[in-house]
Amino acid sequence: MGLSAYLALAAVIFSIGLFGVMTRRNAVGILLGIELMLNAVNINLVAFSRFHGDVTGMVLTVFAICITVAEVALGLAIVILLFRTRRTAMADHVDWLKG
Amino acid sequence: MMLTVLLTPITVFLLLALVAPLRRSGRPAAFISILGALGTFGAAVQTWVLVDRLDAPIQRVWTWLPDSQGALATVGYLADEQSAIMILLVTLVSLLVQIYSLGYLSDEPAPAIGRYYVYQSLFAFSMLGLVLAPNLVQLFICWELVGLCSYLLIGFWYKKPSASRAAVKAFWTTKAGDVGLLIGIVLLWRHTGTFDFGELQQMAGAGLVGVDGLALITFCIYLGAAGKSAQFPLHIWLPDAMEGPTPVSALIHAATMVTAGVYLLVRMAFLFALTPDVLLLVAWVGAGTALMAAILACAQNDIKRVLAYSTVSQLGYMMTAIGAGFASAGFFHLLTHGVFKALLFLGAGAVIHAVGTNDITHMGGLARRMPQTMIVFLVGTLSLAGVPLFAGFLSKEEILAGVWAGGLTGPFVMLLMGAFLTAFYMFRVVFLTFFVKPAHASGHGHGHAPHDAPMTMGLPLWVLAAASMTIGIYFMLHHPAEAVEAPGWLAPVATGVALGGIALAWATFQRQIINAESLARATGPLRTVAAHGFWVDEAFVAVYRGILMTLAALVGWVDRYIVDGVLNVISAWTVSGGDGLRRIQTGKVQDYVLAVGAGVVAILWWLRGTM
Amino acid sequence: MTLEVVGFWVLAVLLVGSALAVVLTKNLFHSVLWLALALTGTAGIFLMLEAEFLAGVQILLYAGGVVTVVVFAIVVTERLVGTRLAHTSRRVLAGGAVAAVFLGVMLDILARAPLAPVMVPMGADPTKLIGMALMTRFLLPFELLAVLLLVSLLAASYLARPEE
Amino acid sequence: MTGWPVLSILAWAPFASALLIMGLGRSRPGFVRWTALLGTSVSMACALWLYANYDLAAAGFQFYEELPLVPSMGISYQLAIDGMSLVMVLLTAIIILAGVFASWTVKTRDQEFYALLLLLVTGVFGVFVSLDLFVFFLFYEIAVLPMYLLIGIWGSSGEVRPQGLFGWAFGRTGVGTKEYAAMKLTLYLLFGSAFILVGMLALYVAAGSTSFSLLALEAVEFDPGLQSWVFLAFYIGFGILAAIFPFHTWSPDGHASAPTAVSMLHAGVLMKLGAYGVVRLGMGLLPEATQQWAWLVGTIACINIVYGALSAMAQKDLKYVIAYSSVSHMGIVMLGAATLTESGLNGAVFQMFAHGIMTGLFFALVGLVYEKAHSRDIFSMGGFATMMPGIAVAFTIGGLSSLGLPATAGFVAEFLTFLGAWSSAHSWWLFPAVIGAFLTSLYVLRVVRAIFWGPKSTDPHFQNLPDAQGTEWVAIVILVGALVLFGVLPGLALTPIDVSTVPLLMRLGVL
Repeated sequence: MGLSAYLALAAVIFSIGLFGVMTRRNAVGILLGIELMLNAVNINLVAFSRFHGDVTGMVLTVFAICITVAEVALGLAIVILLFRTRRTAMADHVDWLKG
Repeated sequence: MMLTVLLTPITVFLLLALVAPLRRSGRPAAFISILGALGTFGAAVQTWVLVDRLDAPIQRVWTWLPDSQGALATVGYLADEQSAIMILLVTLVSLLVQIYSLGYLSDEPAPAIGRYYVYQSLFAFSMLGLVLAPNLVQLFICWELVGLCSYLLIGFWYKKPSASRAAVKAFWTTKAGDVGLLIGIVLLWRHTGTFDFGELQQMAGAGLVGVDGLALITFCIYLGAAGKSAQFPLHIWLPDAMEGPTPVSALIHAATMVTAGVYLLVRMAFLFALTPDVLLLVAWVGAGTALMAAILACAQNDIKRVLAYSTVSQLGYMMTAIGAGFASAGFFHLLTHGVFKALLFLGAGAVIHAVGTNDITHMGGLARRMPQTMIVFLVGTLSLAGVPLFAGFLSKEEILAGVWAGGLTGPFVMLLMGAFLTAFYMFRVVFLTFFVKPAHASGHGHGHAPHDAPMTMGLPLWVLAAASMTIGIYFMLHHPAEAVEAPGWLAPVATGVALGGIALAWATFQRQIINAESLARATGPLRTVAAHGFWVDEAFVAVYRGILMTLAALVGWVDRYIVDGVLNVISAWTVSGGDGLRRIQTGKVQDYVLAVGAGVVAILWWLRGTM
Repeated sequence: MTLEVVGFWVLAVLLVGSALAVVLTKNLFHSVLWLALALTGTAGIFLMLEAEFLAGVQILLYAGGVVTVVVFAIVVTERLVGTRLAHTSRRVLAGGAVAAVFLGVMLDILARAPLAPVMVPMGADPTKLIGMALMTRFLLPFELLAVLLLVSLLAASYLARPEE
Repeated sequence: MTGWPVLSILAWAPFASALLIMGLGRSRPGFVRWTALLGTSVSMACALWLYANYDLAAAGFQFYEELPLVPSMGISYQLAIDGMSLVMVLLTAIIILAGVFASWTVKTRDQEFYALLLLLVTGVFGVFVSLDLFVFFLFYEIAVLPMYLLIGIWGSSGEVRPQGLFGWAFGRTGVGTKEYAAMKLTLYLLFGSAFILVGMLALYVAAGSTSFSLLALEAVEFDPGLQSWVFLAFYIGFGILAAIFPFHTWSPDGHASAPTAVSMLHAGVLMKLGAYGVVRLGMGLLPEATQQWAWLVGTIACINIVYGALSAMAQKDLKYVIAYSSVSHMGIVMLGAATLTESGLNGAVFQMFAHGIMTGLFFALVGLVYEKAHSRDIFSMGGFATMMPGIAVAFTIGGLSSLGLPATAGFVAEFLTFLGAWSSAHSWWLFPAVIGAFLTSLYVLRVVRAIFWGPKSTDPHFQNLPDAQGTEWVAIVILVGALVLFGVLPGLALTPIDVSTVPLLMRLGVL
C-alpha cells in the first residue's frame, strides 16, 4: 500500500469529521467530530513520517495526541459551563455574537 | 484742498463712530459734525474758486487695487468744472441740513442724535467721493456707500416697521440698478481697458472706443443711474424713502444722492453720445417718468410723498435733457433743483415739525401762524413750478429747449404736460397747507399752537430761499451761454403752462370754484391708476414673491430633498446593506465553520487548478 | 493480495464505518462508543505503519482516556438536566455538500500528487527514535506541553467547578 | 532671515498648547483658555512677522525649512510659503484668535474642546505652509478629523424634518442631529481625501517616485491624459471641502450643528483649504488639465453662486442662511480661479480671505445671538438692535460685506472676480455671478431686518437680552476691523497675492 492510500483514508475520515462538526447540534457531538478530524491528521503525520523515514512526524503526533487530551478536557469543561449558564448543550442555541 | 473736502467728513465720521462716549453724548457730536461740514463747505468753495481760476481739471490718484502692471484701479479726486460746482451744492445742502437737523431732531434721545450725525458724516464723505471720483471704480464705491447711508437714514427710526421696510426696499431697488452699473463698468473695462474718466474721454474723442457692443455697456450704466435717480420702473423706492427724517429726505432724496444717477450720465455723456439708441431710451423713459410722477403727485395727501413724486418727476426732466443730448441743461437743472427742492423739504419739515402730521388735508391756514415758513416754501414752490425770476424757470426752460431742439416732440409734449401738473400739485399743497381752513380740525396733535421753527431750522430755510432767488435773478440777468438757442415762443409757453397750473389749483382748492372731487372724477380711470401708483409696486412684489421667493423655495426644497435626498438615500442604502449583511453573522459557530469549510474548499479548488 | 493490503482494507472499512456512525447516529452515547472504535482502528493503522508506541498511546490516551472523560461528561450533564441529551443534526445537506466537495478535491489532488510508493526504513526502532527526539530536539516543546497539560487541567477543573 | 524656524513655530505652537492643555488643564478652565490664547497668539505673531518680512520683490517660496523624513521615498518635512499661502496663514491666525475668544464661554469639557480646536488649527496651518505633498496630506487629515468630535460632542441639534421625497432616507440617517451632521461632514471629506490621495500618488509615481516635493513636481511635465484625470480627482477631492455643487450639502448641516468656534474655523478657513488645494495642486501642477477643465470648474461655480443664494433665501434657520451663503461665496472663489485671468485669480484668493473673515464674523455673531436668545429661527426673533446694538451693528457690517458693499473686503473680491469673469473665455459667467451678488443682498438684508432692525418681537423669551460682553467683544472687533481694513486698503493683501498668482498663471501660459 502506498502513501496515497493512507492519505486518502485520512482525507475520508477528515471529511467525515468535518461533516460532523458542521452538522451536529450537540456541543459534545461537535467535539467528537473534531476528534475525528484530529485523528485523520495524526494518520497523515504518521504516514508521512513512515514513508519519508523521518521521525519528526511521529513526535508531532505525540504532541497532537497530548494537546487533544487537553482540548477535550477544556472543551468538555466549557460544555458543562454552558449547560449551567444556558441550560443547553446545543451549539446553535448559543448566538450571543449574532449580528 | 480737495483732500480737505474728502478727509474732513471721514475724520468726523471715524471720530464719532469709534469714540462711543462722544457719539452717545448727542449734541456735542452734532456740533463736531456741523463744524466739520462747515470746514468742508469752506474747502469746497476754495476748490471751486481754484478750479475756476486754473480753468483746468485737477486730478490726483493713488493705487487702490495693485496688479502686475502697477494699478488695476485707483482712487483719488478729479476736480473739474462739473465736480467743483457739484461739491459746492453737496457741501452747502449738507451743512444746512445738519444745522437744521439739530432743531428737527431735538426730541430724539442723545445716542440717536449721535448715530444720526455719524450717518450724516459718512454720507457727506461718500457723496463727495462720488462727485470727485476720477474713475468709475471710485464712483461705484461711493455710489454704493451713499446707497448704504440712504438705507441707514431711511431706517433711522428702525423700530417703525414701515421705516425698516422702506429702508430695505430702497436698498434692494437701487441695488438692482447697481447690478447693471457694475456689469456696465466691467464690460467697459474690458472694452476700453480703463476706468478713468479722463482717459475714456480722450479715447472717445479720438474715436478709439469701438461702437460694437457699446450700446449694451451704456444701457447697463444707465440701469444704475435709473435705479439711483428713480427712473421708471425703479422709482418705487423714493416715495417710501420718505419714512426717514425730513432733513434726510431733503439732503439725500432730493438734493444730492438721487441726482447721482444724473450726475453719472452727465459725466459719461461723451460715451452715451456714441450710442444714440440708448440716449433715445433715456429721453423717453425720462419724459415718461416725469409725466407719470407728476400725475401720481397729484393724488397724494402726504406732503412728503408729494415732494418725493415731484423729485422723481424732476429727475425725469434731467434725464430727458441728457437723452436729448443736452447734458449741461440736465446738470443745470440738477443744481437748481437741488437748492429749491432741499428748501421745499426743509420747509415741509418745519410744517410737519409744527403740526405733527404729514397729511395736508389735516393742515390748513398755517400762513398766519408760520409766516416765515410760508414765504420760503412759496419761494421754493414758485421755483419748482417754473415761474420766471426763480431758479427753476431757467433750468426747466433750458431743458425744454434742448428737448425741442433734439427733435423729440413726444417727450417735449409730455414734459410740458408735466410742467402744468407740477404747478398744479405744488400749489395744491401750498393752498391746502397754508391757506384754506383745515378740513379735519383734529390735525394739530402737538397740543399747542403751531409756530415758526426755531433759529436752527429757520436759518437754513432762509439761506436756501435766498440762494434760489439769487440763482434765478443772477442767471436771468447774465443769461448763460446756452448750448441751444431756445425758440422765442418757448418762454411764454412755459410760463403760461405754469401759471395755468397755478390758476387751476387756485380755482380748485382756494376758491373752490371747481369741486376737487369732480375734477378728480373727470380724469376717469387715470385716477384709479394713479391711486395705485400704476401698479409698479405690485409688479415688483409679484416678481419678488411670485418668482424669486418661489424659485428660492423650490431650490431650497430641491436642495434638501433631492440633492441631499439622493445623498441620504445612498447613505440609507449603505446602512440597510450593512443591516442585510449583518444577518449572515448568525452568531452560530457552526455556520462559521461551514463558511470556513467552503472557503477552504474554494482555496483548494484554486490550488488544484495551479497544479 | 498481500496480508498488508487485506489488513489495510479491513481497517479502512472499519474506520470509515465507525466514523460515519459517529456523525450519523442519533444516540450521543452510541456516538461516543463508535468514536472509541474509530480510535482503536486508528491505532491499528499506526501498527501497520510500524508505529507501535503511537498505537499504544492512541489506545491508552484516546480510546481509554478521552472516551472515558466524554462519557463522564455526558453522564454529568444529563444528571444536571435530568433528561437525555438530544443529538440531532442541522444543515445536513450544506454540510454534506461541503464535506463531499472537500473530499473530492482532496482526493483529486492526492491522485495527481507524486507520492512515495514505499516505506523508507527508519534505521532504528521508531519508539527509540521518538524518545531520543523528545529528549533532544523537541525538549523545549515537550516541557511546554507538560505545562500546557497542567494549565488546561487546572482550567478545566476551574471551569467545571460546582456552583457556589 | 533669522535662524528661527518660524513656519514650524507657527504651525506647531497651537499643537504645543494643546498638549499643555491636555496635560495640565484638568479642571483649570482659566489655564486652558490662557494657554490656548498663548498658543494662538504665538501663531498670530509669527504670521505677522512673516507678513512683515516676506520679500515681495523676490516673490516665490520663502522661509524654507527642510527635514528629511523618509529619504528613500522622497518624503521630507518641507515648509515654505509664497504670497498666497501667506495671506491664508494670516487669515487662519486671525480666525483662530477670534475663535479662541468666541469660545471663551464653552462650559462642557473645555479642556478637550480647546485641545481639539488647537490640533485642528495645527493641521490648517500645516497645509498652508507645507510643500511636501505627503506632509500636506498628513496635515490635511489632521485638519479634517477633529471636526468629527468637535461637532459630535459640542454641537447642537436642530429640528428634525424627515419628510418629503426620500423622507424615509432622512429618517434612517437621522437628519438634523449633530451626530448626523458630524458623520456626514466627516464621511464626505474623507471621501474627498481619498481622491486627493490617489491623485497625489499618481503624480508621485508618474514623476518617478523620487520626491513628494511640490517644487520637484512642478518641474515635471505630466502626460495630458494623466493630468486630465488627476485634475478631476483633485477637483472633486478638494472641491468637496470647498462645497462645490452638488457636494455641498455637508456644509449647511455641518455648520449649523457645529459649535461657534468650529463653524468659524470651518467655514472661515477649512473651506478655503479646498479652494487652496485646487489652486495650489490642481492649477499649479497640472497646467494643461487646468485649461481643459476650466469650463467645468467655472460653470459649477456659477451654479454654486446662484443656487447657494437661492437656497439661502429659502432658509428659516439663521445658521443655515449663513452656511448657504458660504456655498454661494465659495462659488465666487472657484469662479475666480476658473477664469484663468490675473484679476480673477487675485479675486479668488482675496475672496478666500474676505469670505473667511466675513463668515467667521457671521458665525461668531450667530453663536452670540444663539447663546443669548436660544433661538436660530429668523422669523421668530425681531428688533434685537435695541437690546444688543453692538451685535446688530457688527452683523450688519458682516452682511454688507457679504453682499459686496464697497469699503468692505467682500467688494474687492467680487469686483476682481467679475472683471476676471468677463475677461475669461466664458464671459457669460459674469451674469450669474452678478445676479448671485444681488440675491445675496436680498437674503442678507431680509435676515438683518428680521432679526435686528425690524419691529421688536413680543415673545417673552426675547426680552432684555444682553449685548456682547467682555471677551466676546474682542472677537467681534478683530473680525470687523480686518473686514473693513482689507476693504479699504485691499493692497495689503493683494500685493502678496499678486506676486504668487502671476507666476502661476505664467506657468499656465495664459498671461
